Amino acid sequence: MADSDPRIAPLSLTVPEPAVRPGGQPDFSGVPIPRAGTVRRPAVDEEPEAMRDLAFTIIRVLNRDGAAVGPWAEALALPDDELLTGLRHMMLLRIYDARMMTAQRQQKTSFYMQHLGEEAISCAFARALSPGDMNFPTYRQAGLLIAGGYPLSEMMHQVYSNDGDRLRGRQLPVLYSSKPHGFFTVSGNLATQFLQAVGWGMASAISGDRKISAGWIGDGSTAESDFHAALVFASTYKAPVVLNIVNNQWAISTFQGIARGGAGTFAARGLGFGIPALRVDGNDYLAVRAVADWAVARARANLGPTVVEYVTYRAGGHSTSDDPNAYRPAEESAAWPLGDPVVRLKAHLIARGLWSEERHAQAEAEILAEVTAAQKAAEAIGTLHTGRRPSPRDMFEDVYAQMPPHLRRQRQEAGF
Amino acid sequence: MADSDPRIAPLSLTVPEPAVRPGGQPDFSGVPIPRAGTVRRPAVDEEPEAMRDLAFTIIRVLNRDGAAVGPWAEALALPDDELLTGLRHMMLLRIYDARMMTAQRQQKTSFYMQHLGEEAISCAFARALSPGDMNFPTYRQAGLLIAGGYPLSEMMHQVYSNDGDRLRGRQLPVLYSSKPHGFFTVSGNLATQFLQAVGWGMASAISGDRKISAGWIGDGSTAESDFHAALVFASTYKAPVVLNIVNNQWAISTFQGIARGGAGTFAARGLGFGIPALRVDGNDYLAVRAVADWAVARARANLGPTVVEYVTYRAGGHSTSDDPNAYRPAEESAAWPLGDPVVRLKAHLIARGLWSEERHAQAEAEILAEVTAAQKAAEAIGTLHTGRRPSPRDMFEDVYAQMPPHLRRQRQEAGF
Amino acid sequence: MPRMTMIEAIRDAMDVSMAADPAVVVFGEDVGYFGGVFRCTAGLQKKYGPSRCFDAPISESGIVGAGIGMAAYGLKPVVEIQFADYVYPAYDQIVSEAARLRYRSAGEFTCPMVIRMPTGGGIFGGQTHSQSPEALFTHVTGLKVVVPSNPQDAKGLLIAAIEDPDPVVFLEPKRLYNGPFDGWHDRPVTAWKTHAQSEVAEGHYSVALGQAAVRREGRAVTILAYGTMVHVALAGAEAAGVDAEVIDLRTLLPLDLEAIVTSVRKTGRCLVLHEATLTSGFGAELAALVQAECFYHLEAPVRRVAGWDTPYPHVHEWIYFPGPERVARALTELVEEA
Amino acid sequence: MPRMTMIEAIRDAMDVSMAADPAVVVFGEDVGYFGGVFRCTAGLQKKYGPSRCFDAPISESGIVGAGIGMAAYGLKPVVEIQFADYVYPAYDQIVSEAARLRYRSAGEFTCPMVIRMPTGGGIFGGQTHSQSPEALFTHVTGLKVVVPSNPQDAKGLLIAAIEDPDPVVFLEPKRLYNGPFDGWHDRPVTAWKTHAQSEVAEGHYSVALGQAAVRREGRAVTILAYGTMVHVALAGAEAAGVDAEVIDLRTLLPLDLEAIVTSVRKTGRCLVLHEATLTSGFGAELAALVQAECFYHLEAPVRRVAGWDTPYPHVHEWIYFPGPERVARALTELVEEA
Ligand SMILES: Cc1ncc(C[n+]2csc(CCOP(=O)(O)OP(=O)(O)O)c2C)c(N)n1
Ligand SMILES: Cc1ncc(C[n+]2csc(CCOP(=O)(O)OP(=O)(O)O)c2C)c(N)n1
Ligand SMILES: [Mg+2]
Ligand SMILES: [Mg+2]
Repeated sequence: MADSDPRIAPLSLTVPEPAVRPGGQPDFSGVPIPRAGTVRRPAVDEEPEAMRDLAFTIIRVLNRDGAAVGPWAEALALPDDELLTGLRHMMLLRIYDARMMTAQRQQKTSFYMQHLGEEAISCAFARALSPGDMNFPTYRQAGLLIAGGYPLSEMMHQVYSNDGDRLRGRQLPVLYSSKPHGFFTVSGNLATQFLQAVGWGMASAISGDRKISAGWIGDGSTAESDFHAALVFASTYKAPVVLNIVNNQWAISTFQGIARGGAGTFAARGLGFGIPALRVDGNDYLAVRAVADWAVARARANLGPTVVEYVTYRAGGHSTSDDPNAYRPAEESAAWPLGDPVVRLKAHLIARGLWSEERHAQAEAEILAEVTAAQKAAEAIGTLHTGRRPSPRDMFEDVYAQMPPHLRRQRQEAGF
Repeated sequence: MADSDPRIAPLSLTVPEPAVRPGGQPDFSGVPIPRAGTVRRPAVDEEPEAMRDLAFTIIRVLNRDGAAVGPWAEALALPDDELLTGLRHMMLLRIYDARMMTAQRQQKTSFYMQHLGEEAISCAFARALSPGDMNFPTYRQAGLLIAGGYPLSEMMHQVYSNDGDRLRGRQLPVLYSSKPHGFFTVSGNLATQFLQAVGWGMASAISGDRKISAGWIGDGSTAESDFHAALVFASTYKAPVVLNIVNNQWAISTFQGIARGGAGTFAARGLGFGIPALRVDGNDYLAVRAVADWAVARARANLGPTVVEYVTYRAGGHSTSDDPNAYRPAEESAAWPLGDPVVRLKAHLIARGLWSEERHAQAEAEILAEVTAAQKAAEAIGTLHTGRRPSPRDMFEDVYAQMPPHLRRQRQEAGF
Repeated sequence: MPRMTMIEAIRDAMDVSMAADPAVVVFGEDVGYFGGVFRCTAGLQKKYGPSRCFDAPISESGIVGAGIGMAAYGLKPVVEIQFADYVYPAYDQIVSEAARLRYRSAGEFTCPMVIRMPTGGGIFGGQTHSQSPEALFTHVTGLKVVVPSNPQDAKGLLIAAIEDPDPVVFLEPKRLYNGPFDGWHDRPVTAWKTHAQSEVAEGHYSVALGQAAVRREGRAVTILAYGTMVHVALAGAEAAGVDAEVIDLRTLLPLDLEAIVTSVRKTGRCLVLHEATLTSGFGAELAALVQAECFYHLEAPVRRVAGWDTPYPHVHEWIYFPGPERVARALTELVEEA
Repeated sequence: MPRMTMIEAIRDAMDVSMAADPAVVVFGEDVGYFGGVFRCTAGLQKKYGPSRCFDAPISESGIVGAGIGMAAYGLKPVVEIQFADYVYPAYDQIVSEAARLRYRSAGEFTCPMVIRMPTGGGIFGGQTHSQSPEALFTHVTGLKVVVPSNPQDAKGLLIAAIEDPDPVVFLEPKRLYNGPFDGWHDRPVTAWKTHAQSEVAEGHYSVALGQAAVRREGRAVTILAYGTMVHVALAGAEAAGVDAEVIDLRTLLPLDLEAIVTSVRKTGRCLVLHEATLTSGFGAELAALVQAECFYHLEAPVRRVAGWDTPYPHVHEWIYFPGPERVARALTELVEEA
């Protein structure tokens, strides 16, 4: 029988490994990166079958010289102030992150997750949506709130779980929620909401509404079962949803190859469902915005879902509980070929004479002042272990619309 | 805002519907069917990316005249007696099914599921495996047992839940199990085992063994989450597994379009994972065997998984609890363009002078006698409600390797 | 009043709700054109169109997860899981999401969804068409859990569940779909048509969640049951000739503890019944509560009669199923004790 | 004897098992190169190679489902679910498959697999890093459920679990990973190094599944606890100055009922503790069993102290967590009762 046939070599298990580990020299030469402006822009109603190529390339707009080039740039043509606003959002998010990271180290809260290197994605995407649309974000899309004008103080109250927190200190830091800002309550469970985004979009379609939804998921989380359910339902019912995959190369200590397997890209997953799938330079604010506009237009026109893979790099640790140097070279981040989103948009604005190093430094100072002020105000209310915290009574609220007898008894037993 | 913008048409939900419902005229003209022998046969080690076309066509060997044509036929070249054996297996499965359907109507058991029209798939695939390999079948692959020489009487004891049943009357009819015959205990839960097949194959690879596994799933069940997990794990670890999707056009009352969505085929799902995906005429015994041999060879050579979509038609009801005329035209089955697997192989053998109508009729009579005899013997032991049944003590066995105290107490309380 | 089977009553509840509120949508495996493998949604697609009643892919997680998104949008999804035995792939969406949305978002996002599923045994469905997973939901705060025992209640409870602002797991004892079943499987089955509780009022009415009903008054012992076991309890009491009070819990979460305590303090004895396996079944919670609340009134320990701790078998269904004999034996021992 | 933290003891158990049996394989999210977010598998990939200890995709269902296939092949997979709060996507594979294989196939296919997961709260992990889902497994016949409370047991129980022929859900109280925790969160934490139960024998030894241990002898009341709550029980008894007997259940399924009954018949009073939410928690089964087995010895109703029936909160962790004060209060009331 085959399993003892000497002519057949024994089997062996393949376990994908990243190109380098700590001690090794980072090498991204294996990552093919097309020149900016070279990838075509199909019509939003082009047949999905005719766009398969877009799942295996990278749509890029900003070139080395900071110029915006190619069909996606032309279709975009953003007014100058919108570009300056975009830069400001990314700077604000980065500075806010830095302050909160420090606050966590100072034990003002238990935990934090930053966006370092990924700011362009959520900040640019937010601007492509309309009021009433709904994002189903992960913990790494706070740019959707920042770019949506959500007050910093609200965010900080949530991070500190203080008495100002609208979520009453129930949720882990950064798991924000704001219906008015189209930001669905973030779950700590991965991938569950990617599917809910599809259901939300289906509901809008069932209701003859015009609102669309956006699902968000990380490269590692695409391995979760709900990712499949999301694509099945989106594909079958042509849900008006943008399915965003943020490929920042890493899960926690696990590199993208473990989730991706033999497929060259994550965008490729969409092809198995006949869903248009685009890959875009996630560190290119203009490219992200251009592709977001395209996908949002498809959904809005009832043409169905679009899968978008954002190619980026998680420059920081996974969270404040993580030390990336334990599993990847510290130099890897600097070697990342797509650069830094803030630096790249800044260069573009300077190239266009809309911005300067001076104004940038000045803006940084202003934003820092703004963030610091908001932080002072927030800390005046309280932080995780100090100051005014939500009432313990709140712990028993909102489990149900109306508190059932057994819960009321428990609250009394607890003494509140 | 967008959702009230009069220039934007309101959204609407797309709900796929089959081409016809009862009362309508069956029409499969929309189903593109390439001529037999026209689809190329790549080398087993060809790059998956280079074979994407095979996920969107149908590999066929037997043509209208009953001739075996094309590259897949040439690669196959089965000895005559193997062909005759194949025909016999399909006939045996069909007659066995017919008898058991009747037995269920006579209330000799609670439930039954037949293979009518799908016999070629499990009967031919079984012959491509080697002893020691393991199938993870659904309830509709009894051909794996029949073609593997599993005794009919054993199968009948299981269907009758009588005292001869090795599974001690615990399982619903047709959920067989036989390790020696490479037939994993069938679960009533869909898709769970597609994933287990991948794990089994990984275990063989981890152990430096030479055994491979085969997962089985239906078109409708590919929507289940575990289908995704199976492809993720198979793709990442290059598991030695053949991932069989039996597309018989229907789930229960739900047509394949609800599970498939926008993708043209189920084989296409494999492309999102960089897994070679082939579509084959499931009613063509030779095509099934040829493709099975190819996929098994890939797995055996440690080249990794293959997705195979068998295009077939469920000619009967989903189960004895189902009346298909309630949701599809009774004429649809006859209109199915790929014909009947038994008739087609028979025609091929007659065309080759290996078989005749007379011998066929004679074989049918012999097989019927064989099945009837086995059935008599089985019924002599008992049926679901009559004769010798497994001891109630068995109901408490095998929950654990050793019966824990609480279960022993319960058994005593039950009086056994 | 019209007489309905449990299936007709459940269908009517959805029909009435869909007619009254365009936000109510119904979907699940085979529920659209065909109307469900148990026909509970028959005719709804024809009447309300395919975007309000449709077939779903075979993905329980997808059905519930998409439903949660719809509920968060503002619809009222009523989804069907074909058999309770198949709800586990959706367990994460139910436990981690549906049950938590309101709490997590401090009421900003909610999940007014009903998850219907046929539950329980008695149809020779073997391991995967017979399970009773209610205890896996009663441990999950944020959910409500309902199990009707007759057509009247089924309609009223389902309408209440659909109108409830929170997620409700609605377990339908499939053995009761076409007729009451008292566990005497070898005796002729009576159809609902000949049963008082099949008189179902037309149009809209609801039976409040969280309220039990006394099905039989008695002084000797209190039987706590729900779903099919309510009928088995009555049959068991008859068979034992014991003056038992039978309480139909109807809603397991939130529980009508007051009705339970009042009865047990009166009878001083308590028998808990369910089809689900014994260990960590909902009967454990009931026994724990009763002994805590009625300790000084109890003349004997609370007793549980339940499914044996084995997977649900095929051939030995009637040895596995906690039928009237087991109930009668337990009652007799219970009233004789102490 | 070497002293180990719980993490070191757990790692050692896997190391010893992998060295002794090539069939033992370890995988899960981040368990390979990095060695797990809690470092429980650190060094194993280096020592045994990537095909015996490797990173898995973020798919709990995939991890368990693939593990079942491996176990059916003949390997002994020890899989890690990164947090118990994330086990639900794998719930179907555990309940419908792992727990049923042996029964379904009459012993032809079995599932000797261990599913490890950090459980419980006390680390400000909020809703999704603090849950205690043990009761969702104790209701599933075919599974074994283990919860160690110290390094000595952790190693011995894990080795026993790996060698067990059936699937074992192995819940590791994460708050105990680096030191014993008695619930006095505002007092300095002692490291395991200074704790007697951190003396862990080298090499192979096992602690039999299904056997409880008495951690403190007493006459006034029996406390039933497991995992972190064992330490809270001891602290609570101290605080209340009550002569309590503390039983560490160690294995919840199968349960050491004899040890429980013996103790409660002696003390006549019983307090059940767990971190999980109260309703339908494992405490319900314990209370139900104790009142049934010890009815005539009980001088007061069995009491439960558990997590409130709310999702696990962030800021109010120490109000939610059933700490020594709540235990002490319950003990005092319990011994004064009747
Ligand atoms: C169901 C579930 N499993 C595991 C985890 C633990 N976990 C939190 S984040 C994370 C990595 C996610 O990686 P990716 O999807 O790439 O997102 P990224 O953090 O890179 O944005 C893991 C494993 C979880 N939160 N939920
Ligand atoms: C998890 C789960 N959900 C639902 C069912 C009920 N069910 C049994 S067979 C079936 C249809 C399966 O269709 P398909 O996968 O196409 O297989 P086929 O019967 O056509 O071979 C359904 C919905 C089940 N057994 N398990
Ligand atoms: Mg990532
Ligand atoms: Mg099918």
